[in-house]
Order: sequence, then structure tokens, then C-alpha cells
Amino acid sequence: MIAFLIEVVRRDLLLAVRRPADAGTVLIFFVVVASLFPLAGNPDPVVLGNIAPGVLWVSALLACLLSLPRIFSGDYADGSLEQMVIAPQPLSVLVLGKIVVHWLISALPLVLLAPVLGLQYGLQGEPLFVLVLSLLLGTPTLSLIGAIGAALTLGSRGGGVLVSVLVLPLYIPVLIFGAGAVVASQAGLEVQAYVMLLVACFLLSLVVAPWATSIALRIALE
Amino acid sequence: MIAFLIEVVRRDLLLAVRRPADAGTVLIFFVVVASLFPLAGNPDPVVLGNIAPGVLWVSALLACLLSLPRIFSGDYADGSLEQMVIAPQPLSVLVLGKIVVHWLISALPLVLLAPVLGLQYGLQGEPLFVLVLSLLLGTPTLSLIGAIGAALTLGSRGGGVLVSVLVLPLYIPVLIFGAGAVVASQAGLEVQAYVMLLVACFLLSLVVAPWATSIALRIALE
Amino acid sequence: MSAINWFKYAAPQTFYPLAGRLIPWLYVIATLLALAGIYISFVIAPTDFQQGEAYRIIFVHVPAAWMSMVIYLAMAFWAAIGLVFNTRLSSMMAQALAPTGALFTLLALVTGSLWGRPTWGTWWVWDARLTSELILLFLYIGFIALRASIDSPQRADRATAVLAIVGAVNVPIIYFSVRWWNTLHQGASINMSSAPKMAVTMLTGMLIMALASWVYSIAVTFVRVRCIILERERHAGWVRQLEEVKS
Amino acid sequence: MSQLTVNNLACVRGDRLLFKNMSFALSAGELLYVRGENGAGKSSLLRILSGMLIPEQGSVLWDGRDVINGNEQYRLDSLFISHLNGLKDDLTLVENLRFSSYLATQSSQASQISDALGAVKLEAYAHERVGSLSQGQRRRISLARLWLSRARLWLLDEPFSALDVASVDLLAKRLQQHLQDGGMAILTTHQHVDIQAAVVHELKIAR
Amino acid sequence: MSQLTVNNLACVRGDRLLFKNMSFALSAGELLYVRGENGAGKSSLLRILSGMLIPEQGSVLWDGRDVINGNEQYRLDSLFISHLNGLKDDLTLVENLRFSSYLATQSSQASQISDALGAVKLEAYAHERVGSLSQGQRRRISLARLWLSRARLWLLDEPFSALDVASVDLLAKRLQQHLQDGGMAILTTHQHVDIQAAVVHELKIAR
Amino acid sequence: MQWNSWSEFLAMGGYAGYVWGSFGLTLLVIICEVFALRLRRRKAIARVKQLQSWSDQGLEYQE
Ligand code: HEM
Ligand SMILES: Nc1ncnc2c1ncn2[C@@H]1O[C@H](COP(=O)(O)OP(=O)(O)OP(=O)(O)O)[C@@H](O)[C@H]1O
Ligand SMILES: Nc1ncnc2c1ncn2[C@@H]1O[C@H](COP(=O)(O)OP(=O)(O)OP(=O)(O)O)[C@@H](O)[C@H]1O
Ligand SMILES: [Mg+2]
Ligand SMILES: [Mg+2]
Repeated sequence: MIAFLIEVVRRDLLLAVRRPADAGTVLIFFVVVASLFPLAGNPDPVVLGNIAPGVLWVSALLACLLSLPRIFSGDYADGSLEQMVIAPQPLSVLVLGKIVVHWLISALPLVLLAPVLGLQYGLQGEPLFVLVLSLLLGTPTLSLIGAIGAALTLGSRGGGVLVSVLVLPLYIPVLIFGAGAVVASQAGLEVQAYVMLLVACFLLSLVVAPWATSIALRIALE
Repeated sequence: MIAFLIEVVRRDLLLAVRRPADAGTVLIFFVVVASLFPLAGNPDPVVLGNIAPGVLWVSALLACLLSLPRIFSGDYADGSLEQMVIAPQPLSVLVLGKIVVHWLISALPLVLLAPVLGLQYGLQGEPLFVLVLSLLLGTPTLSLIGAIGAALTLGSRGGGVLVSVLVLPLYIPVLIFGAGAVVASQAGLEVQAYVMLLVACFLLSLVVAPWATSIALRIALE
Repeated sequence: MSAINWFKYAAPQTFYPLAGRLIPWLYVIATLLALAGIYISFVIAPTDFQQGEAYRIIFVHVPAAWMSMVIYLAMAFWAAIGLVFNTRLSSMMAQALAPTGALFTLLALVTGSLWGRPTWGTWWVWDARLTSELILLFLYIGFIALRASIDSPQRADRATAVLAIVGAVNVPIIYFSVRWWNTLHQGASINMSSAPKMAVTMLTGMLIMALASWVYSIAVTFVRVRCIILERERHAGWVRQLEEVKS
Repeated sequence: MSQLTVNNLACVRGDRLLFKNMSFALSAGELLYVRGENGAGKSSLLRILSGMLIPEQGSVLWDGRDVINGNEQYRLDSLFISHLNGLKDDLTLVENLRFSSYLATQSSQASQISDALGAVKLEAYAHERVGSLSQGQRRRISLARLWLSRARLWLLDEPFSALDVASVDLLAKRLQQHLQDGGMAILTTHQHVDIQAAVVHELKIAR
Repeated sequence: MSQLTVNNLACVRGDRLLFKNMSFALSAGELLYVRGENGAGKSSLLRILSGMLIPEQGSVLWDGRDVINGNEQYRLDSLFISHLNGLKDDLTLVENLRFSSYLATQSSQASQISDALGAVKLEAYAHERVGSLSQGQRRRISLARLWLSRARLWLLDEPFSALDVASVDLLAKRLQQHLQDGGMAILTTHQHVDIQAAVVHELKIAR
Repeated sequence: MQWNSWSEFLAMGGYAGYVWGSFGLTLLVIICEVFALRLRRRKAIARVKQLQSWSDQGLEYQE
């Protein structure tokens, strides 16, 4: 089963490498959205520092969201997904593999770039560190929950926007805990509780998501 | 030519009616994204009033952006676009028709809902009116410019995210003038200049976009 | 066609006439309760010394808010039953509950706003309860949009069931996270728990109105389930034999 | 009398030279089979002829006027059915045909459309969503455009694939009639289908 | 000796009853043609047999054990090639086959894969992107899975479509060998292809 | 009884718009829902009738 997981991750990483534009564009989207806000409003440093956690977390979340449909849509359109669903290999392992790759490709680069953007918004020291930590712990949950939405909307007519609508409300706790941690750290408060909550969300979704996603995939192919 | 334009608009509206979820989800995306910001930060009314123009304009822009790939992707995948490109009818008229429908479906509902969100952010009176006006004048430009991006990325492997990256920089002037108008009106300043600039952007893109998009479509199908 | 074995849809077949007989009674009961509730709201309940007459909105606002949550749970419950036991009627119940639930959520939001304006001086604050209610509306809309976007009703049943279950797991998490987020910021907004202690008449009025909403919801859901049955089982022999079709 | 002339055409896709020095001419009533194994370049040739793909070299003339850089008259006179069907899943059969007929001929009369649907034996599905049809049924709707077309030159890429025996017959008949009426057709197919025409050319793309 | 038994199957798609009371059995070495016009329900039948689509009624048994609600052994023993090719445009031929072979048989040896590519005459393209291949070449890669498969039961939906004459022959040979080795196959096709098998059944889905 | 006159009742202590707005809106939504459902039911029945008449003419499964 581990061997199969590795095989899936390998193949999807290979696919991602063949189209580097994908990973790149998610990243650029993140940067651009995060830079839109100062443009659209007040570039005052104090105000910016105030909205920094919110803006950065929301941008990360939207970037993650935008890349969700890609998890399965390609395999669905070309028929690979049919093969996967009727294969003797366990579907939930395959799903997990695809989620891992989604995170590696869409979320990880963004976590790595976050400190730079944080600096631009005037974050420093502990809050900056907490920003990166909260993104690191929060984004896997986003990928996991997102996969459910992506699978549910396969073959339905809503397309990319429908995924967003299904998934965004479910993202709210992660957003609150993640951005909350940064705000707390800005205010000099303890952030441990937030971190624990983010981990708890992750574990819960790790249990639920592959299972729910597999069911949704089977439904989509009926 | 007008008859053809009407025929195109008719067909695309029919398609949109067959999948009402599409238009609905853009709208909801707008609402959800706009509601994320208070959740990710400080819900204090004063702070919210400050960031309102930026957040609402950026949310509208993102909602518009997300729905861009849909302008042509369906027709590309099922081969309708091939027929359109080699048809005796002028391609730029067809493109214009599709842009009109995109605006009617994705942007207009959003403009109509903007006042409600403005109220949630504590906007009232003139700034609220200016918000709606600026969206009304700005979103057609977004659709026009977006169509170029959507056509350019057809068949390329970047997909939805690539569109965003191409198009976002071009959206920035519209965003600055649009949100700027609201900020100015909040500060009690004159907004006429902003409005004129928005109109100018619109006219310019109306001339350039259908032509550029047609060329991009021909290239995509080669 | 009659050779398709429709026996496994026996449940809708027996439910349809049963619901048909219950609906008029449910409507009557709901109306009577609502009339009693309105009488209490406007005639018996005294004027509030802090908020004046504006507080009377509570008699629609709170029942609507309650119903919005109860219906979501009911919906998720039926959807789950439908998914696990593959019983069509349960999925139809879930499908039928969603629009009513969404409407009640909308009503709670709008009447809440109409209440907030005179009491807080603003249409909206990002209070924990208000915010969770807004998110609940999004969840409803997601459920309805997902169903609308899938052509095959059977597939839609199962897909929306997965969503409803995942949503239901999330509802408590959302609720508490929003609460917590809100207490962190405190102060900025007026807290709803600062609403006045309720007099017994008010509580009675609210309870009766809530009961009316319950009965109304059941009635409307039954009507809607019957429509759904007619739409989805229109090929079944027994549907063709119904009196309303024959006449 | 219109005429298609192809001079010295060469086509490169990716790194591969598919064919070069290809020349032929086609006049009214003539049928051209394009033959070749998988990957020989048949579809690529048809895409060049339709005006979508620009060839590496050579020219395509319609009544003596160049086709490759846009030719209004040729667009009216030619009809290309690729291996994609060009149908919208969410529209009904009638709605689909309405639009593609309008696109190709600037008219779309309801009676003609229902005749065309009748011709491909799909009247019963006229108001159903295309999305719920089988592979072969979709192909048939796409081919129904042949009954609506006024084009002189038909370019058909694997028109018989996915069709059942009865439909293959129907299509062959329609082709014969088109040729008798003075039309021309270029088609690729791996199946053996009998089509009678005054003049039948065969073009073999070899590697 | 394994055996596929289908009892009293009924299939409804959308509002349409495609077939009902369908029963048949298939044993080692036997070939079953599924015939019927476009839209009769052939693909739907194969999707049911593959385990993807749940039938309205009836049962499918493999060695006496139910298939419809998931059957580990059956998944190992059966191979379904639908009319979609299931290929990734961005991967090379070898990479594509590697993964689908791993998926179906939990192994993927380089030598076997290059043998399979040789069998469908695509060695020359082994390290090219699938995206740049022609329609028929893609179909052939998808069919190369038959040379890698250890499944006993093959379900093939229109395997011959888009193939050139030489490839049709190749595939027919492979099918014969599979049947001689005690395999079974169920296939739909509108083309006439000669396949010798000990026992050939024919199932006609009529409306 | 809190009210001395109808006009006082209708004025709701100056909050008429809000109070009557809430109750009125709720009533409106309920009426709309009930009527929309009635319409939906009528449509569904008409559809079944049409199907039945078709199958009486021997056209099965045609929509
Ligand atoms: C848009 C605005 C509002 C929304 C979305 C909203 C939402 C809700 C919800 C969801 C509940 C049920 C909570 C529960 O039972 O746990 C509720 C109850 C209640 N609301 Fe609101 N509300 C709004 C405005 C207001 C305002 C302005 C007031 C009064 C100043 C108010 C006072 C109350 C009271 C007294 C209850 C009953 C509390 C209880 O039963 O414990 N609400 N509201
Ligand atoms: N997803 C679907 N939803 C609703 N109806 C469908 C769906 N797919 C197929 N159908 C219907 O089922 C019938 C059979 O389709 P199927 O694809 O099984 O036919 P087929 O025998 O394979 O035809 P062909 O020879 O054209 O491939 C068609 O009439 C079609 O209208
Ligand atoms: N988009 C593309 N990019 C690069 N190469 C391509 C592209 N499309 C096709 N080719 C190459 O061109 C060659 C011919 O393709 P084409 O589709 O014209 O073949 P064909 O003769 O129609 O074959 P078939 O009988 O399989 O349909 C193939 O070898 C393929 O590798
Ligand atoms: Mg070809
Ligand atoms: Mg088929």
C-alpha cells in the first residue's frame, strides 16, 4: 500500500514537473492577490500591519482554492480516473497520494514564499514565524477538504466556481485559527492553543477526507 | 452582423440558463470571499470601513477572474470553437457576443448585490452609490480584458491559474480607479475624474479586446 | 416499462398518499399556532422598557433562527440515511428540506438585520452568532447548487449526501471557531447575549411561534416531497394510476 | 465550376515531417479518399484544408484564390467535420443544430433542422440534452449538419467511426447524392465503405 | 475455471429503459459480441460489468460471487478498456503504460512495457509525449494494455475504432491468443472483424 | 392590552418599518413558498399526464 502511494505520488509529481507553469502560476496568483490590497486601499503601514494576517491568509486560501479543480479534472476528462476506480488498488490510497501532490505543488511553495510577503506588510520576528507555521499546519487541511469538493463537482456542470462555493464555508475554521494565531502573536499573546487546533483540524480531515473523496469519485463516474 | 451578435448572445444565454448554478456560484463566491476578510482579521466596524473599498473591489475582481476560463474552454474542448473559427461569420463579432454574455452572467449580478455587502461593511450614502457605479463601469472592462487572457491560455497547459497571472496585471488600473473612486468619496472628495478614467478604460478595451481575442483564438486552434 | 421492478420504491408509493392526507391538517395546525403566536406577540406581550416595540421582531427572528439549524441537521440526517441504506425517500426528504431551511436562514438574517438597525444602530455586525448564521446560509446554498448541477437525480442524491455529512461534521467546528474568534476581538460589537431577560409571556410567544414554524416546515416539506416523487417517479405505474393524474 | 487546387504542400508537426510535395486538384462531383496508417497525417491535411492549420510550405487554392490566409468565399463553400463533434452537452439536439447551421449558412429554419434530424433517425431525441446520448448518436447529430449544409466542398475526418451499420449506409447515400449534385468531398476512413461517385481519387500518405 | 454469470439485468439511463431481463453466462475461452445500434446500451452494459455503473436490477457474478458492490478478486481478474483512452497527454508513452500497468497488476517492468509498445508498433514513439500523437496512435497505446494484462476477462468498448487495417489485425490476433489461453472477452463493435474462438456468443440489444 | 388605538398599534412605537417589515417579509416568503410549490405540483402532474397520454399512444419513454 505504501508502495502504491509512492507510485501515485511519483506519477503526479512527474505530471506536475511536465507543466511547471501550474505550480508557478499558483504562486504568482498568491503574490499578486496579496499585492492588490495595498493598491486598492490605504497603503498606510499601520493599517497594513493590521490587515496583514487576514490578507495573507485569505490570499493563500484563494490560491489553494483555485488549484483545486485540477486535482481530478484531468484524470476525469481523459478516462484515467475510470481505470483508477475499477483498479484492484485501494482508491483511498490513490486519493491520498493525489492530495499529497496537490499540497506539495500548490501549497508548499506558497508557504515558503510567505515570509517575503509578510515582510512587505511589515511583519517581523515572532508574528512572521507564526504566519509561516500556521500556513504550514493549515494548508494540508485545505488540500484535504478541498479534494472532497473537487471530487463532488466532477462531471457536474458548475465547474471551478462550484468547488469554491462548496469548500469555502468548510475552510472557515482553518482560516480563523490560522489568521487568529498571527493576530494573537502580534498582540503578544500565547499561540499554542491555535496551533493545537490547527493540528486537530488536520487530523480530523485526514481521517474523513480520503474516505469521503473516494465515495464522491465513485459517484462521479456512475 | 447585429443579427449574428444576437444569435450568439442568445445561444450563450441559453447555455447559461441550462446551468443556472454557474451564474449563482460566481455571485456566492463574491459574497463568501468578501465575508472571509472580517473572519480572518478584526471585525471592528472602523477597521472594516477602512478596508471596505479594497476588499469589495478585489472580491469582485477575483469572482470575475475565476469565471474567465469558462468563456471559451467549453467550446474549445467539444470542438464548437473549431466550427466558429472556420465559419463564414466574423469571429470578432462572435467573441464580442461571448463577452457580453460573460458580463451579463458573471458580473451584473455581482454589481446588483454589491450594495448589500457594502452595508455589511458599514458603507452608506454616497460611498455606497459610488461603489456600485464604479463596479458597473469597471466590470465590463474586466470581462473584455479577461477574454484576451482566456483565449491566450486555451489549450496551453497552465489552465485557469495561468489566465489569472496574465490578466491580473492588466486589471490593476481598473482596480485602482474603481476602488480609488470609493475611497475618494469616503473622504468627501470629487469622484468625477475616476469615473471618466473608468469609462476611458472601457472604451479602449472595447476597441482592442475583440480583435486581440480573435487572433488569440486562431492561434490556439492551430 | 411496467416490467421494471418498482417494488423497491414502495416507500414513496406508500408515503405519497399518507402525506397527502396529512398536509391539510398540518397547514391548519400551523395557521392556528401562528395566529395564537401573533396574538401573544402583539396583544399580550408587554412593551419592552429598553427596546420599545422593536423587540417584537424576536417572535419571528428567533423561531426562524432555530428552524434554520434544526432543518440543517434533519437534512443531513436524511441524506446520510439515504446514502447508507439506499432508500430513495430519505434522499428526497433531504432534497425537500433544503430550500425551506435556506429560506428560514435568510429570514433569520434579514429579520435580525431589521432588528439590529434600531437596537444597535447598524444593519450588520460581525458577531459570532450572526456570522455562523451567514455561513450556514452558504452551506445550504452549496447543497442546493451541487444538486442543481448534477443531472442524474440518483447521483445527485449521493453526492449531496456526502456534502451534507461533511458539512454536518463541520457545523460544530465552525460554530465554536467563530465564537472563539469573536470573543478574541470582543468589544467592537454588541453581544447578542446582552439581550434582555425574557418575560414568561415572551418566551411562550416565541415557543408557540417556533412550534408553528415546525409544523409549517413539515407541511411544506411534505408538499415538496410529493412534487419530487411525481417528478422523479413519473414512469412508475402507480404514479400513472393516481387520481390527480387520471382526472 | 469551382475547383480545389493543392500545390506542393508540406506539413510538419512537432519535429516530424508528415508529408511534402503534395499536389492534387479536385473538381465538381469528385471524391477524394485520403489514406494512410495511423499517424500518417490525414487529420493534419484536413485541418490545413479547412484553414485552421498553416502548412509549412505550399498553397491551397479555391477557384484560383488563396485559402490559407482567410478567404471569405471558401469559408462559405467548405464544411469541415473533425473527429470532435462540436456539440454542447447542455443544449438539446435542435438547439445545437440551430446554432451550427446559423454559423455555417446564416440561416436556421426549424423545418430544415427537423428534416435533418429525421434524416439521421434522431427525431425522437429532438428535445433531449445531447449530454445523455451515446457515442454513436452524438456522431450522428454532428453528421446531421451535412443535411443542412449548402457547402460545395466537404472535409470529413473519420465520419464513419462509432456509427452503426444502418447509419453508415445513410451517410454513404448522402455523400453520393452530394457528389451527384456537383459537390466534392475529401474523406479519411479506415473502414471500407462503398460510395459511388463519377470520379474517385485516392491519396496515400506514406511515411 | 472461472465463470461470469449475469442474471436478469436491467439498465435505466435517464428516463430510458435500455434493457431488462438480460441473462447470460461466459466461461473460459468464450467470446461474446455485444451488438446493437447506436444508443442501444452496449457501452452501458460494459460499464455495469466493469463495476462502475450500478444496474437498476439484477446481478453480476464472478465465480459465483457478487461483483456489483465491490469484489477484490474480480477487479484483479477483469480489464475494461472504454472508449476513452485514459492517457495523459503530458506523459510519454512509457510513463503512461507504466502507471496503468501498475494500477492493474501491481507491477510495471520496463521490459514488458517496451514489449507491449513493440507489439502495437509504437516503439519509435516510446519517449514522446502522448499529446502529440494522432487519434489512432492513442487508441493503440490504450490497447497496448492488453499485452500487459494478466486479467482473465476483457471488456472492450469499440476497440477497433480509429485503428488502421494493420492494427485491427494485430488486435484480432491478440484476442484470439487470449481466448486460446483460456481467457474470455466481451466486446462491442460496429465493424466486421474475424476473430476465431472456440465459442462465439452474440448478444443483441434491441429496443 | 398595550394599544390605545389602531394608529398607535400600526406605528409600533416608531419602529413600524422594522417590525412590520419583519413580519410582512416572513409572511411574504411563506406565501411565495406555498404558491411556488403549488405551481410546481401542477407542472409535475401535467408532465405525468402528458407522459401517460404518450404511452397510451404507444410511444414509450419518449419525452
Ligand atoms: C443579522 C442579524 C442577526 C442574526 C443573523 C441573528 C441570528 C440569530 C440566531 C442564529 C439565533 C439563534 C441562536 C441560538 O438559539 O443559539 C438568534 C437568537 C436570538 N437573537 Fe439574533 N440575530 C441577529 C440579530 C439580532 C439582534 C439585533 C438581536 C437583539 C438585539 C438579536 C437577539 C436575539 C435573541 C434575544 C435571540 C434568542 C437567544 C436565545 O434564545 O438564547 N438578534 N439570532
Ligand atoms: N450519462 C447518461 N445519462 C443519461 N442517459 C444516458 C447517459 N449515457 C447514455 N445514456 C443513454 O443511454 C443510451 C445508451 O447509451 P450507450 O452509450 O450505452 O449506447 P451504445 O449502445 O454504446 O451506443 P453507441 O453504439 O452509439 O456507442 C442512449 O440512448 C443514451 O441516450
Ligand atoms: N498537436 C500536435 N503536435 C505535435 N505533433 C502532432 C500534433 N498532432 C499530431 N501530431 C503528429 O502528427 C502526426 C499525424 O497526426 P494526424 O492526426 O494527422 O494523423 P492521422 O493520419 O489523422 O492518423 P489517425 O489515422 O490515427 O487519425 C502524428 O504522428 C502525430 O505524432
Ligand atoms: Mg486522424
Ligand atoms: Mg458505446
